[in-house]
Amino acid sequence: MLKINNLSSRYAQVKVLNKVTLKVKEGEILGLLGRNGAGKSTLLKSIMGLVEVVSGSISLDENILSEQQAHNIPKYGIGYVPQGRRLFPELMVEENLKMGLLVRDSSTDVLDWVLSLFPLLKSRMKQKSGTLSGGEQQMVATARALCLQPKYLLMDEPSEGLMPSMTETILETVEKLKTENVGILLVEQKIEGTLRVSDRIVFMENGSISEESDPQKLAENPESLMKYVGVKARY
Amino acid sequence: MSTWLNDNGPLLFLALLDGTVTAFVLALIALGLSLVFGVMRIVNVAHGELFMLGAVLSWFAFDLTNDPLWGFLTALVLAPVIVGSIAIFSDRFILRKISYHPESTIVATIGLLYVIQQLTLMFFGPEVRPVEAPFYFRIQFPWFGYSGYKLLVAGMSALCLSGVWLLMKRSKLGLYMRATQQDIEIAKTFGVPTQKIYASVFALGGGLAALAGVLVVPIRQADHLMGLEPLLLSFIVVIIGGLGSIRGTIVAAFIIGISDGIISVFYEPTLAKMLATLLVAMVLVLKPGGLYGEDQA
Amino acid sequence: MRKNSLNHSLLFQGGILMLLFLLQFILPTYHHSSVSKIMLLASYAIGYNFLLGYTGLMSLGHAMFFSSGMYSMGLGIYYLELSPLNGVIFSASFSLMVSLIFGLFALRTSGVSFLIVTLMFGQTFYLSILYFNEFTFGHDGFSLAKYLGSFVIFGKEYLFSNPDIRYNFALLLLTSYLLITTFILLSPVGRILIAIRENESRTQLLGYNVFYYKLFALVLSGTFSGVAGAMHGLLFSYIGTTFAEIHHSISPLLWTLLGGAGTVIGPLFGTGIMYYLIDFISEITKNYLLVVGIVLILMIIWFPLGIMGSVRRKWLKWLP
Amino acid sequence: MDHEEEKNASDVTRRSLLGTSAVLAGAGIVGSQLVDPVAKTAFAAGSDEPIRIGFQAHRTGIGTVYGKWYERTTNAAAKYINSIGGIAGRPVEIITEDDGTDPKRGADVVEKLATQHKVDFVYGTLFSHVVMGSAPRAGELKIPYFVVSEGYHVASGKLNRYVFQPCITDVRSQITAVSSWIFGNLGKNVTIIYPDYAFGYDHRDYASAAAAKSGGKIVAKIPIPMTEKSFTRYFIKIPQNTDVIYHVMVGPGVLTFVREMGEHFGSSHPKLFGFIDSLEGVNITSPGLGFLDGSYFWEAMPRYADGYDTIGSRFYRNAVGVNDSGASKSDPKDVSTYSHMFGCWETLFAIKEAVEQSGYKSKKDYGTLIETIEGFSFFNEGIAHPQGSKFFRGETHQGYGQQFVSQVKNGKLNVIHRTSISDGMYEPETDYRKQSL
Amino acid sequence: MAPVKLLGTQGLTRQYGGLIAVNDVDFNLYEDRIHAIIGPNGAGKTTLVSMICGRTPSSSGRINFKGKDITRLSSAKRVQAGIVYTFQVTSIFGNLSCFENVALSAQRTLREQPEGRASLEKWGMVSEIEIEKAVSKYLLKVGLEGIESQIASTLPYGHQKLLEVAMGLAAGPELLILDEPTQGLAESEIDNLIQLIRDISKSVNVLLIEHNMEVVFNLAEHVTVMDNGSILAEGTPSEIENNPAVQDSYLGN
Repeated sequence: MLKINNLSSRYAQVKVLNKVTLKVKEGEILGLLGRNGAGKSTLLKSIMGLVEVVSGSISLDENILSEQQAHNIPKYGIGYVPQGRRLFPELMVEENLKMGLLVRDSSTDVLDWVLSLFPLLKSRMKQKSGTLSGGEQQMVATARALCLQPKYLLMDEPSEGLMPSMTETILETVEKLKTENVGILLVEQKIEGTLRVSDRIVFMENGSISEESDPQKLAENPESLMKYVGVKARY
Repeated sequence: MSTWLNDNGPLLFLALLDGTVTAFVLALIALGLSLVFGVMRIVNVAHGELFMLGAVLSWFAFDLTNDPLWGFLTALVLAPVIVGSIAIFSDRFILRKISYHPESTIVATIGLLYVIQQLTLMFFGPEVRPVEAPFYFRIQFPWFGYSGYKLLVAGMSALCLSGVWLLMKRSKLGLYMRATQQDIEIAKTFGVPTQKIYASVFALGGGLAALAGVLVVPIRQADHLMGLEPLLLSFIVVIIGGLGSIRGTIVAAFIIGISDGIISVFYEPTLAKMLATLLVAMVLVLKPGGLYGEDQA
Repeated sequence: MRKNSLNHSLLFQGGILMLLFLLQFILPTYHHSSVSKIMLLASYAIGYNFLLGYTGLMSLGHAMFFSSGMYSMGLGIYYLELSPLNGVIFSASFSLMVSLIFGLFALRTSGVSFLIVTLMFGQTFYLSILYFNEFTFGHDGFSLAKYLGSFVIFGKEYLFSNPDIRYNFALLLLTSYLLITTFILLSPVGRILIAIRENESRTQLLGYNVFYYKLFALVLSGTFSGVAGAMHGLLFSYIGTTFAEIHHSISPLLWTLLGGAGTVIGPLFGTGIMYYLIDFISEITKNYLLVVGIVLILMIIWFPLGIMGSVRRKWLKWLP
Repeated sequence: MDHEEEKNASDVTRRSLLGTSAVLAGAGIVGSQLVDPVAKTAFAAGSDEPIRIGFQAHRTGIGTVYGKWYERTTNAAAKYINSIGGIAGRPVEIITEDDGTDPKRGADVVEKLATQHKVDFVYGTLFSHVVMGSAPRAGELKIPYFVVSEGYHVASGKLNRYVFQPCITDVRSQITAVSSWIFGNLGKNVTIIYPDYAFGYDHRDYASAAAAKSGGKIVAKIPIPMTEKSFTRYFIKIPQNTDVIYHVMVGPGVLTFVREMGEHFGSSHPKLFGFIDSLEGVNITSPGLGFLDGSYFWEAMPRYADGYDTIGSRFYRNAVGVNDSGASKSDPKDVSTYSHMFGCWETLFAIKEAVEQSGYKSKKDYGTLIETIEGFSFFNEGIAHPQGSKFFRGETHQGYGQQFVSQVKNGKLNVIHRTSISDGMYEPETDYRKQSL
Repeated sequence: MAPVKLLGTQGLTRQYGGLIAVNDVDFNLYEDRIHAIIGPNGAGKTTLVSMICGRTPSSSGRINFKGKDITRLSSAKRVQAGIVYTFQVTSIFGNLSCFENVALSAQRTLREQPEGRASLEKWGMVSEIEIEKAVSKYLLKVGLEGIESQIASTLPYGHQKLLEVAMGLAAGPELLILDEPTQGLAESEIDNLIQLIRDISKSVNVLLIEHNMEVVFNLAEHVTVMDNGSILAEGTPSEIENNPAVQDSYLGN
C-alpha cells in the first residue's frame, strides 16, 4: 500500500501541498483530477522525492519513502511517467529503456514483456528518442517506467498533446497493467477516459484533497466535475 | 604550384605532423574539462592545475624510481588516482556547498587554482623539471627528424579518447552520466545517484587532466606555472566544440592544432597566434553554440 | 520611491567618499598611496561591474579596455605630444571605439561563449601589443614620467606624481564613476539594464531591444575601464603589457564578485579587501596566494552574493 | 672612431689590465678590509642604527628560480658584510618583499619598501619589465634603486637618475663582447633564434651590429613567443647554409628546445652557441641535454669552480653555499643561477663602497651619495667583486665586466675563452648626470 | 459594419525535433471582440501565441498584424507594434519591487507618448513622476494599489498574476494576449479577474487562452478550438459548446 499521510511540501519558498492524505492499493487505479495548478503534479513529484517535504510522510508498505533520497525511491518499485514525457532526448530509445531496466536490475525478459506491450518500439530501438513523434515518445516514457517492474506507476498527463487513437493505446496499457496488479496514480485532463479506467477518483484544489468519489457516482452526478475541473461531462 | 610545393612541401608536412600531435594532446587535456562542463554545467578554472599536478607527480615518480619506464608506469596509475581524489574532495567540500552555481563556481575554482599552484610551489619548488621519456626513439624523414615519443603520445591520447568514448557509450556509468547531463531530475527518478555521478564526473575530469599531464611531461617538462596555457586552450576547444560533445572536442582540437601549426610555420609566430586567436573568436561569434552544441537562440 | 533610494544611496556613497577624502589627511605615506591605487583600481572594477552586475554578462577581456585606454593615452602623449588632458580625452574616445566594435561582434554570443569571446579578443589585443613592439615598446613597456610636465591649479604647480594629486585625482575619478553609475541605474535606462540581468527574454517581451541596451552597457563599461587605465598610466606613469594580460581581466571579476556584483559600491570594498589581503599576507608568508585562495573559497561559500550583496539582502535594501 | 671614443677605449684597456692584476694582488678598496675580518665585527658605538636595504625579490611568478638564488646570495652577502663590521660601522638589515615578477606589483613594492619600511635603498630585481615598471616610482620617491638585471634599460637612458646597475654587465655589452668571438671562431653565417620580446630584440639587434663589424652575416632571425611549448616547427626555418645557431631561450621551454633541436637535426648539425640564461638553474646532465655536448655557451661567471679560480670567487662560492659544479651544497640537485646572482653580492658591496665614500648618514644625503657613485670609475676584483673588475660609467649608471665563453664537454661547462672589458664597450647614449636630483 | 481584421496567420507551423507542435495554422482575429483559444494541454495553443508574439520563431508560415507582415520582426518590435503577451506561468521580475515591474513596462509607452515627456523632453527621457503616476494607475486598475514597494516574488500567486496583467496593460497593447490567466487562482479571484478582463476589453483587444470553460463561455465572443497542433473548430461559444467534435477532443471519446 502506498500511503500519503498529512503531506505538506514546497517549491523554493512557496508552499504547494497542504496536508494531503491519500492511499493507493496494489492493483488499484486512482484518478487524480483538478484544475491546472491544483497540485496534482506536485503530489507525484513529492512521492518521487523531487519536492521538499515540509511535514507529513509518504510510505510504501513498511518503508518510509519521504525519508529516502530521491534516487533510492524508484528502487522500491515506483515508476514515474512525467508530464511532457521528458525522455533523455540525446539517448537512443534502447538506452532510455535501459535506464528503467537498471533501476532494479531487471532481466531481459522484462524488456521483452515491455516491448510486447509497445511492439512499435522494436523498430525504433536505435533511434535518438528526441527525434520521435509525440505518441512514440509517450510510449517510450511509459515503457521506460515499466522496465523497472513497478509496483506502483505514477502517470502525469500521459495523453497530453496526443491524438485520440494514441490516448486510447495508453488507456489500454493502463488497464492491462491493472491485471498485473500494478497500482496506478493517474493524473489526466481527458475526463472520460479517466473515469472509465479508474477505480476511484480524487479531486484536488489549491494543494489539498477536496473530494473523493467513485466513477459511477460521478457519472450520475456530474456537479463535482463542473466544480473542480470546469467542464461538462457528456452523460 | 608544384614549385611552391617543392619549396614548401617539407614545411607543410611538418606543420600537419606537428599540428596533429598538438591536436591529440589538446583533445586529451580538454576532454576532462568538456565532460565536467557538459554534465555538470560548470566551468572548472582549476582544470589546468590538475593537469599540472599530473605532470609534477610524474616527475616525483621519475625522481623516486630514477627509472624512466618504472616512473612513467607508476605515475600513469598513481597520478590520476591522487588527482581524482583531490577532485572528489573539492566536489564534496566546495562545489556542493555552493550548489554548483555557475558564477560562484568560477570564483571558487580560481581559489582552488591558487591553492593547488601554491602548494605545488611549496613542495616541488620553482624549478622546471625534466622527465625522461619511457621510450625514446627518433624518426628520420628526408628533410628532418621527429620525436618518436611524440607520435606515441598522439597514439596514447587517441587510445584514451576512445576509452572515454567507450565508457560514455557502453558502460552503465557513462549512461548515467549522459542521463544526468540531459535531465538531472528525471535521472533521479530512475535511481541515478546524481550526487555521486557529479563527484565521479569531476573525478574523471581531474583524472584525465592528470593522465594528460603524465603523458605530456616528457615532451614539455614540469613546473608549477604550466597550467594556465592548457587551461585557456581547453576552454577554447570545449566551447568551440560545443558543450559536452566528445566529437566536438576532438574536431575543435584538430581545428586549433592544425591551424596553429600551419599559420605559425608560414607566418611570424606572434602574428600567427594573433590570427589563430581571432579566428577562434570569430568562429564563436558566427556560431555561438559551438560546432556541435545546442545553438543558443 | 526611486527618489528615496537615490537619496539614501547618495547619502551612503557621499559618506564613504567624504571618509575617503578625510582619510588622506591622516593616512601614513604608504597607505595614502595604497588607497590612491585602490580607488583607481576600484574605478576599473566599477566599470567592470556595470557590465557584469547590471546586465549579467561576464567578461574575461576587460584588460583590453583598460590597456587600450592606457596605451592610447601613453602613446598619444609620446608620439603625438598630446597634453595629458587631451591624452585622457583621446583614450576615452579610443576605448569607446574599441568597446563599440568589440560589442558589435561579441554581443552576438551570451553566457559562457561570451566569456570565451571576450577572453579571445583580450588575448588578441595583448598579442598585438607584443607584435607591434617597435611602436608599443612591447613586453618591457615604458615610463611616461619624462613626458609629463607639471600643471598649475590655483596658481600652484603640481606634478602628476605628487601624492596629493594622485589621491585626489583618483578620488575624483571614483566619485564621478559612482555618481554616474548611480544616476544611470536609478534612471529608466538603469531599470532596463537590471531587468535584462534578471530576465533577458522577458525584457525583450516588454518591447525593449535588448541588444542596444547591452551594447550601451558594454560601451560604458569599456570606456570607464579605458579611462581608469589612462588615469592609471598618468598618475603612476608606467605603461606595460602586464595591464593587458589575462590576470588583469580576472582581477576586476574577483574584486566585483567579492565586493558584490550588482551593487554600485561593492567593487570598492572588493578591491580594497583584496589589495590589503595580498599586501598584508605577502609580508607574513611568501605563500600568500595560498591564503588568498582559501579566503576566496571561504568567502564564496559564506557570502555567495559578495560582501555588499549580502549586506543589501540583510540590512540595506535600498542599496543600488 | 672619434677622439673621445678612442680615449674611452684605451682607458678601458688600462683599467681591465689593472683589474686583472688586482686579481693577483687581492688589493683594492674593499680588499683591504679583508685583511683582518674579525677586528671590525664590533660596530662603532652610537651608530648601531642599521642601514636598511629593501630587497625587491621574485618570490613568485616566472622569475621564482632566479629570485630564490638572488635571495640566498643577498643574505650571504649581508651576513658577510655584517661580520666585517657592516657598512660604515652600521649593521646591514635586508627587508625582502615579493614583487611576483610583475611590474605593477614591483612598483608597489618599491613604494612599500620606501615609505612603509623606510629603507635607505631599494635593490635587487632582475626581470627587465619589473625594472621598467618600478624605476619610475623610485625616481618619484627619490630613493636610490640598484638593479641586478643585465637589461640594457639603464644604460639606454630609459630610466632616471636614481637607478643604477653597477655590478652586472648589460646585455648589449655582453653580446658585443662575445659576438666578435663567434664570428671569429665558429663561422660567418649565423642563424639567431631568440625570444619574441624585449630581451630577445637586444640580441637580434646587437648581434646584427656585431656581424656587420666582424664580416659575418646573420642569415636568419627566428623569433619564438615566450609562451611556446614546442619548437619543432621553428627549426625547419633554419637555412641550410647556417654555420652557427645562436640561441637565446629564456624560460621554461629550454630543455624541450634543446631536445627537439636534437631530434630535428640528428647527428649532423651547425655549431651551437647559446646564452647560459637558458640553462640557469638547470643541470647540464638533465635528460635530453646530451645534444648540447660540444656546443658553446656564454657565461657571465663560470658555473664550475675550475673555470675561474680566484681567491674572491672561491670565497664567494663558499659564502653562498655553492659547490664546485655550481649547485647548492646542501642539495646537489639544486643548481644555482650562477651567471647572474653574483650581481647581488657585488651590488651590496657597491652600496657599501658608495655609503662609506660619500659619508652617507641618512636620506638627506642621497644627493651626495648619487654624485659619489657617478664619480666611480671602476671596482676592483676581489672578495667584494668576485666576478672580476668592473669599469663603471657615471653618465650611464652602468657597470661593465669581463665575459666567458665555455664549451660543454662530458656534461660539464669548460671555460675556453675570456673577453676583456673593452670587447664589450659601446658609445654611451645618455648622461643621467644632467638630470636634476 | 464588417469586423476589421487585426491579426492573421497563414500556414503557421512549428516543429521540435520529431514533434509538430503547431501544424499549418490559419488563424484570424478581428477587432473589438474577446477571442478565446481553447484546447487540451499540448494542443499547441501556447506555441501558437508564442509565435504570434515572437517568443518562438516559426518553422514556416506568415503572420500579419494590422495589414503588415510581422513574421520577421523581433519580439521587441512586435511589442512596440502593440502585441503584448502575458505569461501562462507568472514571469514577473521576482527580485524587483512591484513598482519596478510595472514601471519597466510603463516607461517605454510613456516615452513614445508625448504627454509623458514633460520636463525632460529634450533628453528623450521620461520623468520619474510621470512613471509613478502611470504605475499607480495600472496597479489601481488591477486592484493591487498600495503594494508598490513589495518585492514581487513575495506576493501571493493570484496577485502575481494580476501584476502580470498590470505589466501587460502598462505596455500599451492593442492586442493583449492572456495565457491562462485563471490558472492557479481561487474561485473568488477568478470572478474578479473576469470582471477585470471584461473591463480591459472595452479599450483593448483581448486574446484569451484558457482551460476554464466557465471563464471562456462567460467572456469570449468568439472561440477557436485547437487540438494536436491544428484548429479543430471555430465559432461562437454556443456553437462550440454544441460541436460534437469539440466534445470528443476535450473529454475523450
